[in-house]
Amino acid sequence: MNAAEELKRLLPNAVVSTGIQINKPLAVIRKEELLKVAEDVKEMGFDHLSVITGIDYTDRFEVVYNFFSYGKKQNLVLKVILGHDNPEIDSLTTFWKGADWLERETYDLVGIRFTGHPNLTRILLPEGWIGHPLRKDYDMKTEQFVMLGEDGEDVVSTDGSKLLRRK
Amino acid sequence: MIENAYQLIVYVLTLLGVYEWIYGIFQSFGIDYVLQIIIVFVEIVILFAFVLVTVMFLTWMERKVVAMVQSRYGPMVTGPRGLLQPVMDGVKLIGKEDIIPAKADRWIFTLAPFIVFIPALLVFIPLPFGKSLIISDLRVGLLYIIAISAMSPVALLLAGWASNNKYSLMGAMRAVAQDISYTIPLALTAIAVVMFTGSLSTVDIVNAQGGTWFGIIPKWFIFIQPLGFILFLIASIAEMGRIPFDFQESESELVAGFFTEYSGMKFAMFFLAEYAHLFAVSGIIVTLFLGGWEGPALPFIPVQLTSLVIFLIKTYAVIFFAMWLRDTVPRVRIDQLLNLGWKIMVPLAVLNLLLTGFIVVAGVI
Amino acid sequence: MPWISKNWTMKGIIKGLIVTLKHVFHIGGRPTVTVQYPYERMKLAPRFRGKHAIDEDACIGCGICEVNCPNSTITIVKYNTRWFPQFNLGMCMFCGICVDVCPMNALKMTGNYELADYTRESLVYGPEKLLFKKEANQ
Amino acid sequence: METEELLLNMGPVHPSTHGVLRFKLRMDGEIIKECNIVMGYLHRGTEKLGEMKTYLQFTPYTDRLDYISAFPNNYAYAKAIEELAGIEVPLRAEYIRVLTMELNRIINHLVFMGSLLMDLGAATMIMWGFREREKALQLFEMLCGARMTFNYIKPGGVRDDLPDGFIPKLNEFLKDMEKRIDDYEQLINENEIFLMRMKNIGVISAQEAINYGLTGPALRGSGVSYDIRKLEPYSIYPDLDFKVCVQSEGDSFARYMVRVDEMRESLHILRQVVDTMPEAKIVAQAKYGIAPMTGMPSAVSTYFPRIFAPPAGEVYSRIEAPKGELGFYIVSDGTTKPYRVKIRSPSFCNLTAIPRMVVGLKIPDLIAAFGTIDVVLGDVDR
Repeated sequence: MNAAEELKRLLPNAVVSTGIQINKPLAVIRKEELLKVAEDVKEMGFDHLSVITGIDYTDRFEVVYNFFSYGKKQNLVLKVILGHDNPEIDSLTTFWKGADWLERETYDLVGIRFTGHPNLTRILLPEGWIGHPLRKDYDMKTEQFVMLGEDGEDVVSTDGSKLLRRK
Repeated sequence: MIENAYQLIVYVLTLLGVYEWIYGIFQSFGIDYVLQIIIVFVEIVILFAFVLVTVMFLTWMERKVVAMVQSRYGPMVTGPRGLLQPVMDGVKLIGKEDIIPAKADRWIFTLAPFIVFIPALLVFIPLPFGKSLIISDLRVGLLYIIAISAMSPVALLLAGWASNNKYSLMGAMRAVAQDISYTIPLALTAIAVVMFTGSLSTVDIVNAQGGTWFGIIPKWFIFIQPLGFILFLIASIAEMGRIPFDFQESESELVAGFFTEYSGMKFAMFFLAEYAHLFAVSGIIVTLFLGGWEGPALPFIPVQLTSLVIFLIKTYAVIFFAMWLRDTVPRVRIDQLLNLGWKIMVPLAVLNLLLTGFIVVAGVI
Repeated sequence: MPWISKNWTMKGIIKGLIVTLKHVFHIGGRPTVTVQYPYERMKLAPRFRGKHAIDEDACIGCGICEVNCPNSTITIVKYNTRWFPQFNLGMCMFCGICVDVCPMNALKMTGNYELADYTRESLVYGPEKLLFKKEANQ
Repeated sequence: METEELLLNMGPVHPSTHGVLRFKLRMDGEIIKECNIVMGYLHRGTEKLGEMKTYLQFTPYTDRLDYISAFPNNYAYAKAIEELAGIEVPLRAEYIRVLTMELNRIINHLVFMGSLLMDLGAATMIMWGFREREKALQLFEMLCGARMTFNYIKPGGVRDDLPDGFIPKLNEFLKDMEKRIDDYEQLINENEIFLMRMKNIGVISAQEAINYGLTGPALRGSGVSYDIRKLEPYSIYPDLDFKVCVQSEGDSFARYMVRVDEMRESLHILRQVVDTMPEAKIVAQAKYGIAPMTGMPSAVSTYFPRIFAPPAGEVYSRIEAPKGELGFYIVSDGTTKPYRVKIRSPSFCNLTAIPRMVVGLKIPDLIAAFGTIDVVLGDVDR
């Protein structure tokens, strides 16, 4: 019995389905039960949160968590499916501190809001950037310019006429 | 008896047979003091030129030593083995735009580099480069040197404050804290030397180190005062602000410390002062502990020349050590440095003083 | 001061000083390794990926390199009645994919790496600068 | 006395932030009260680029993530695709891959040592490190024609076989390197000032290190014996004899020592690889992209069409890069371009722990702790 099935046994309500994602047990879970699942996953010994990925499927968002257990030397993949309008999911920062920046990055690039995150701001792009680049409907035609504002913070605008080097 | 550089110039002119003639001309106008002023002026010009050339050479030498340690060649293109590189650097720095930050204190910002440079030059006055090669043999020479070097933190603080930059301010603060905490062990160990000589005059200190024990070991104070020498060396490296104690700049932490905002000629002034200081401090170490210009005299060559060469060899050996150390060790942290200064160096210096007192009173040496 | 009582000999620093001194005097196979670049040059490996070269006889102007270039460096242009690739080296990252995918083995990369220039326009290398004839080269 | 907190901006252009990283520090004199990290100055949108390029075209972009050690990046990407498409790689190719990756690990740690010591004020080490790095870069140049951005390890194999004269030169390098590492250790390992700066600075316990998602040498310095090469063996690592270097203290010095030990371990691996390298069976140069025309797999690459579309699916594949766990999460929808490429870069995740590590320390300690985490900004910002 792999970790995903064990999780289903523990929380039958939370796990929608289980499967295998190329050598790794995969469990698709319900969005509402994420915190409960996370607590159990942590208790099962999955102490390393490898990566959080947000994927835009144009009709839905998927958030994928890859866990690893140093004790059991096992992998576990959790997948949460979100609706396309206003995607929101609970933050896992209380369980894994490493989730902090990974969630911020997912918010920044994919635009998934993590409720309960202590500081959910953009991380790679400057504050005020228009759109989330890794969404499929991101407008790549509009040029955006980052300038240093009066107070030293970044200012984003689509008007590049004030820049020095401009053709 | 020729005692200082003034008399040496007069002596040389007399040898050439022109001194009487020149003196006569000035006397006929009744302004023979003008001649004295001119000779002093010539001395200063010679000293200034010497310091400039030394600084240039030192920058070249530093690069070469670093390069040798790091399996490189260093500057090779301008001049033979890159000897003219410092000249090119000077030309480049003069050509640079002189930037004064908009929110800087203009006057102090401009003044600070000069205030840094003047003490660095003044330190040379009682420094005996060789027998009778001294600008002025002050009776309080050593005190003068320590007092003048203690002036430089003021200038650094002015520079750091006037730049209106947080890094500069922190660099200046560090520089002041460091200089104050290291001047004390420096002075205390110097006093231990003075206890032997009974004189603060640098010439007397050097003369006291003449001769040998058993015909082999030179009577340098390093052999009587090994602890004092080590303390003085460490304290003076800290005073010079070189790695491992280069907190005033500490480029990886504070960008460039107190001269972050300086450019062009003003930056060059700091640079000049730094290397002049390096040479001066090395010279003081040589004077106090390594026998100054004392050494074997050669026949047929004027003793002034041999003593100058001996002094320079010793000084460059100390400078080489400083450069060598710089290429080997990392930087100490500022609080560790202060701990080292106050908790280790000062007690050890006092202990050294105490031991010296016993030795002097017992009259062993 | 427990630290100083343990470390008063400064053994580690002296060890370091010895190693650096060995380097100063080149003791024990520690030579100077710098190459004085503009005056002497290092020998490049035969596989070095520098400026491109197009075999005039082999190239058929098919445009497979144009399609496969990740940075759209390549455009196919007309030159002397035939079609050849033109490289905008300002955009090129010298990955060598164009060489790999060429069905006729017409592309190769030379050892020329001194490609700095003053304008972006002069970084566009047309066929007139890149063509070579295999016979002439051998 | 009235005191005021100092807000200090370290970076984005600062000598010791290894690129364009910005620390926003709230300071009480010299003591750090709070550390905020601002990044993204080198963000090039590599993940978005991955969605727009074909599988083959994306390999050169992976070089530019962690440009100090690009081979592992190449390999991690290639491995993800191979797992996705179920491609078998020739044994000789795997040997060459491991050879390049371990060589790259040595280079990475050399640069790490150099830049760390440079930040601490000892400028000699970086030059010595670069001296040896240069030799390795010449080996890379022989192998694939580029010195830093290789585009060499590709899905299905490697770009080209080893050139003539490569192995003797490599052996020379290995012999030389042994002596050089002795030099480095003699220069700095016992240096009292260095120990004073590194010991008990930036301490992070094993529990916390795992919680913060630290990987690689940063985690092994905290006493977690963890190495993906051992835990989830890939390539030919199961056949090789090597040990995982662990230090238990969790401070800056432990992280430093882990890397020094790892260099020796990598040399050990390289010697085994050279000794047991299988001979090339097919000598004919079946060049990579031309495979469809010749139709023949070579000794170093399998048959792999120019237009390649793996089956639809998702894969997360990770390797032990010199800086930690490097993972590629690739979503394929069955077309020639990946639907989503997510890069789990070790530098980014290891950097998470810095704000926690440095509170209460001084600026010089921040530099020491940050140096031992060993980040490359190309990898952080992607």
